[in-house]
Amino acid sequence: MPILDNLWIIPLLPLLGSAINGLFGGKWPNNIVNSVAVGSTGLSFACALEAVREFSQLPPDQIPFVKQFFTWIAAGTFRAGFDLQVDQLTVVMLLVVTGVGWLIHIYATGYMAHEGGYYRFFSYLNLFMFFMLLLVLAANYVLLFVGWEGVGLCSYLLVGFYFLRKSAADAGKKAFIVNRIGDFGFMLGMFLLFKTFGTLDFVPMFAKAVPMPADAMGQMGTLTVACLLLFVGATGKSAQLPLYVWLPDAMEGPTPVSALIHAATMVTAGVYVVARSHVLFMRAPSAMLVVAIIGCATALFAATIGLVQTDIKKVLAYSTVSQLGYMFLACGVGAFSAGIFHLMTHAFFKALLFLAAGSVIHAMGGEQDMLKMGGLSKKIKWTYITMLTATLAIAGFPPLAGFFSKDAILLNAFQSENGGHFLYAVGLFTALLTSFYMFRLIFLTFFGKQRYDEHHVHVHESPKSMLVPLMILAVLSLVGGWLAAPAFWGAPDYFAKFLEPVFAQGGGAESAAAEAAAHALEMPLAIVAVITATLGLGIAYWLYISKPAKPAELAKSMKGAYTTLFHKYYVDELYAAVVVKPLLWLSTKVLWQTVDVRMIDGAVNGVAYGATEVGDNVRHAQSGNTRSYAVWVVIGALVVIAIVFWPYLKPAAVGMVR
Amino acid sequence: MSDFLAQHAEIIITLIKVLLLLFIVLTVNAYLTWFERKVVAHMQSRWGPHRVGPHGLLQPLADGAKFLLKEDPTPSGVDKFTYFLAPLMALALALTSIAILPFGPDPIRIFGHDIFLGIVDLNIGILALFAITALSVYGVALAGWSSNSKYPLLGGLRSSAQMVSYELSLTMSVVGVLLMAGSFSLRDIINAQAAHPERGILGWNVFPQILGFLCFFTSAVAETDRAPFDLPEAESELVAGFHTEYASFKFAMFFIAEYTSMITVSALCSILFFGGWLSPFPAAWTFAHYLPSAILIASGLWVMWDGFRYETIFGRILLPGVGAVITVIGVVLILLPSVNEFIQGPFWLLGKISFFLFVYVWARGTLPRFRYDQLMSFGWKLLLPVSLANVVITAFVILLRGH
Amino acid sequence: MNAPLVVFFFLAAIAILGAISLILQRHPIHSALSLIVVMVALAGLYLLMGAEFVAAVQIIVYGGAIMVLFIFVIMLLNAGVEERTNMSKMAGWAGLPLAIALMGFLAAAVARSTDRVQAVAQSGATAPTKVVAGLLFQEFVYPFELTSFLILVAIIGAIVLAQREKQ
Amino acid sequence: MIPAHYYLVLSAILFGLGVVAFIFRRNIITIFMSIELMLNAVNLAFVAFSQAWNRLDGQVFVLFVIVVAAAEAAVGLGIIILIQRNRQSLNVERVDLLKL
Repeated sequence: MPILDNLWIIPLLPLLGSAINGLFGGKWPNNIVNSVAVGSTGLSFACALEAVREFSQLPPDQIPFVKQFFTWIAAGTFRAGFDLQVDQLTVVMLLVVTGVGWLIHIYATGYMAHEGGYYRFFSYLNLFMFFMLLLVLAANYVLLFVGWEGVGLCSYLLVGFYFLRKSAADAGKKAFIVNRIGDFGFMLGMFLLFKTFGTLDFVPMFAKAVPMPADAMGQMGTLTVACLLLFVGATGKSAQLPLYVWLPDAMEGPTPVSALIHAATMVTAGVYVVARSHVLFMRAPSAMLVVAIIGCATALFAATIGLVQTDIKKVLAYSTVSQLGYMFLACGVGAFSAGIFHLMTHAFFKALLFLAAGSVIHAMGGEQDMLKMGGLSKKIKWTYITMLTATLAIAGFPPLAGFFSKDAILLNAFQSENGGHFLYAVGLFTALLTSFYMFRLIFLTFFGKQRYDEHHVHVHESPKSMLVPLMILAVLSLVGGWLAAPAFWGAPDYFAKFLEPVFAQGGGAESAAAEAAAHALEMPLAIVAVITATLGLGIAYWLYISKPAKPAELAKSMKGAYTTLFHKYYVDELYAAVVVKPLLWLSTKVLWQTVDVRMIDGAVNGVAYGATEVGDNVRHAQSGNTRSYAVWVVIGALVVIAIVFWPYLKPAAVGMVR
Repeated sequence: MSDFLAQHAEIIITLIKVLLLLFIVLTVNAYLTWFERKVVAHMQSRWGPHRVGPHGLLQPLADGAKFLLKEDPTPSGVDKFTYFLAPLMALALALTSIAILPFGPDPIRIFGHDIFLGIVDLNIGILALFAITALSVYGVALAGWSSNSKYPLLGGLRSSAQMVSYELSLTMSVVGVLLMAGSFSLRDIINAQAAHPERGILGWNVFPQILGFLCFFTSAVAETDRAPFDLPEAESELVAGFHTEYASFKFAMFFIAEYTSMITVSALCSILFFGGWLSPFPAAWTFAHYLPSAILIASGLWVMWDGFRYETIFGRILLPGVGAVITVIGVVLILLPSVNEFIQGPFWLLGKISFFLFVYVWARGTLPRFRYDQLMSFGWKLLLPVSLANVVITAFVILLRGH
Repeated sequence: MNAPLVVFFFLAAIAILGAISLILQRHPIHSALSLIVVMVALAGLYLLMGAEFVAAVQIIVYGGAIMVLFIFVIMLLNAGVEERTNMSKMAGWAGLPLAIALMGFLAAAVARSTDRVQAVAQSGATAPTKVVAGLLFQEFVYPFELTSFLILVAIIGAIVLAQREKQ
Repeated sequence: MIPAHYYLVLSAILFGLGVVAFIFRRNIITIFMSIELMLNAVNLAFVAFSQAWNRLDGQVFVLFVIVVAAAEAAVGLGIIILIQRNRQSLNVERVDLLKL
């Protein structure tokens, strides 16, 4: 098994690409740079495929396949090795990351063609791939955390890619800081886990965890606390309430970045972590409930904001947040495979949406405001078609990907014991909103009369390098869902079956009894979902095609709600008032002007001043005359001898005194 | 009286030996000057000294008398102490170095005392010699400085620099020999060359150590301030160099010191590289032992004949007498085999020494003087590296031979 | 009063007198000469202690090289009698007593601390040079190499120092 | 047989004399010589100890000291030449720029 035995090669390739581009790319022409970047990523994608093939031939007892390469940290009983792990979950993530990542690289070669800092961009992008792969391949929390931090770093670098633009730089910083908060929780979680289990390697830890009794609902046992802490980290990385604020701003980055990092891969890391540590979560029902509620709330919350945004990428950003909310909802109700499945499909269609949006923006020459678009469907046909596919997918029309994944989630939510129906209701409503704002986006962008003037903007279809990935992703989001086709569809749920061995360990996500009920429920719920989606489509059509004047009136009529939504519930302002201002005050007034200037500098300067004084007085001993120095040396020698030889000199000295 | 002799026999014998050696060395020095002048003269197709005595043989005595009787002015402003010290030091050191040389293999028995040829026999002989050579710089340097005159000062500077520089290669070039002998003692070094008596001349160090020999002899010539390295007394530039301000007997001291060190160096050359007192012939050729007598008789007869046809009466009387004495000695040697045996070693050693003395004179008669910078670069950039290379090569060969 | 002791005291006296004259002579050359006397006397002492090789090296290197260098430099710079300046009060009043005290301290310390030395049986045997060489090239080979580097550095340094910088 | 501490005391005295010379001479070259004198005293002590304990390490160390002395002389005399060249004086008391 050439690849499985040297798994390190998969993450290493992008790292190499990054290093090469970062070090030498500055001098090279674009085609060399992007061939290096795309090549390295594609190669690691190929390696991933090969690895999966080899993995599929492993006997079940060898799964999860863990490979220890070297010990990275060893302190007392603590050992964190550079250990990589492959199991079904990893396989899914691996394929998503490398595959989608590769496509986006290809896309970026076209999209970034005319940008400055070409090599820098691809160097960052490859670096991100490296860290992301490290994250999904890691066999222990520490290594995972390395990837976790690394992707955070790359997200910072890439969001702030146009660092000359203040907004971009600020967005980058915001993303980094908000993530910090989450990471803090994550670290605490790790420490607690290590304290509890004495190891941070997945396999032994989960083996220890399985026999442990589950905390009762509402009981704050160790596991619950640990899970909650981990989940804090997840909320940070995956932009859930209350830490979602960085993601919309992160749209300052180039569109491929938004597609790769802020839609397909990085933001799903939180979901991945929750799914990865499902064994713990299964034993902390209250934590699960929190996850479900947070996810559900985020989904609704973000969707509502998405209703009124006019920036095409902002809409997509909020939709991402809400879709992530779906995933967490799934995890929260114990349907991890459904969550992961939605993660995958979402990776397809959301990446597609972003890339298509990017293509639109590219076509509009950088214009992002939907109100200044319209009627583009004829001009950029391919972009339109692909984007429409994606929209249908995310809105949940059969037989596209979104339909299956969202259905699975809703179904599981409906079935879940505590407050399932409520969760289901909210999820359904969110689905309605989703389909509405997505079609609003479509209609505003591609239909209606054009709201830009021909003379400044001349619309043009994007180059092949951008369209091909779009098409591939379109196909994926078209058929990707069939992997998990529900029973009535005839096909068995391959995906769940595939992930079964992983999540079975957690204590059986879907028990056999629930299975039967599920099959009974699937059909009606599916129908309901489709109806909801169609409803959303209808409303959007009514508002933006048949009565284009209506939205403005509506906005006027319910001004309060509209402005609130438009200002995203004033959350940023709230944070600014509650957190940022006091922090600034503390750091400037107290820490800087008092502690630093007065105390620390005062102390340092005082010492320096004292030294000067002493030296000023002592320097007179330095006459510059060698002979005097010689005498000083003699005195020193005398003292030394007197000390060393005292026992021998004592009698003589005493004699002298007498 | 006799018991006093018995008690302090060693000391007395040593004293006698010292006096004897002193006498011999001084005489040899004196006649070395005659020899040098003659040879150089003939090289330049002149007659050289021939007025005082037959073939100017009494010239050295005349010179000695002159040195003793001349006025000895002390220049004003000299540093008295040093001015007097310098020639003394030079002479003393030169003579001391002679005392360390062994002149013959086996001791001679007189009055029941084993008396070996040579004053002391140190087992760090060669080191001691180098030590003395090292000190002999001071004579020149101090003379140059104390004379309080510019030419001597320059001469002193030159010679001290030159001697220090060449001492390095002098010492280094000997290391090869020391490695082969595995000892500092001159006696051991000679015996090491006698390891294979049947080889005779082929056993000498000069063949394996040819590099070492060349370096040694060159730097030895430089060390003794002889032509072509006699810059300290380059008359064309520095009048007479470091001893410009010296007259009469102090000057003679420098002179004697120079010639004595010539003898020492020649002796060292023959001991270190040419098997000292070893005969060049394989040990089996016993008839070679009659070579000394043969040479003595031949030369004696030639001197007699030469005397008979000499112009002056004095010469007609003196030379045949000397010749007769020499011949008789030769005959006696043939008649007393034991004495003949004993004489072999000294004979060969003296023969080699005189050969090297001739080379000295020869070089002086032939070679032009170096320029100062040439001298320095020659010493540092050629001799030193070569001698170092010689050391390395020798060491490797010995290692490979599994010595 | 056996012979070696006589020799010892003789040489010791010469050494001390040489050192004193090093102090008292006003001309550097004379100081150098007296130092040479000291060194030769020390070489004699080494011989007395049976350290032949060290004695020889002492004379060859110290007497033949280092001191020649000194005298050479003195001649080169034509250094005259040193001028009597007294700028260092320190040395003026505290110098002599302190130095004497140091001498006394050292002597006392050494003399009293050598009772252990006495205990060891001393063999007056001469140290065979071969053994010294063995020590030098086997046990102390790294220090030896280091000293060779030191010499190299010193040579380079001397050259750099002495050469006139070109205009 | 001469007791070792005779040599040691002698070396102590020589060392002290070296110190005195160092303090009371003004000529740099002479001061340098006094350093050499001190080194010699130390060498004497080394050899004395090595003879006292029948160990040759002392002698080896003396060799090292001599090497160091040689190196020091080379560099030091170079410096002295420079001083003479730049300040036209060998008197240490005239070379006292290194002060307040």
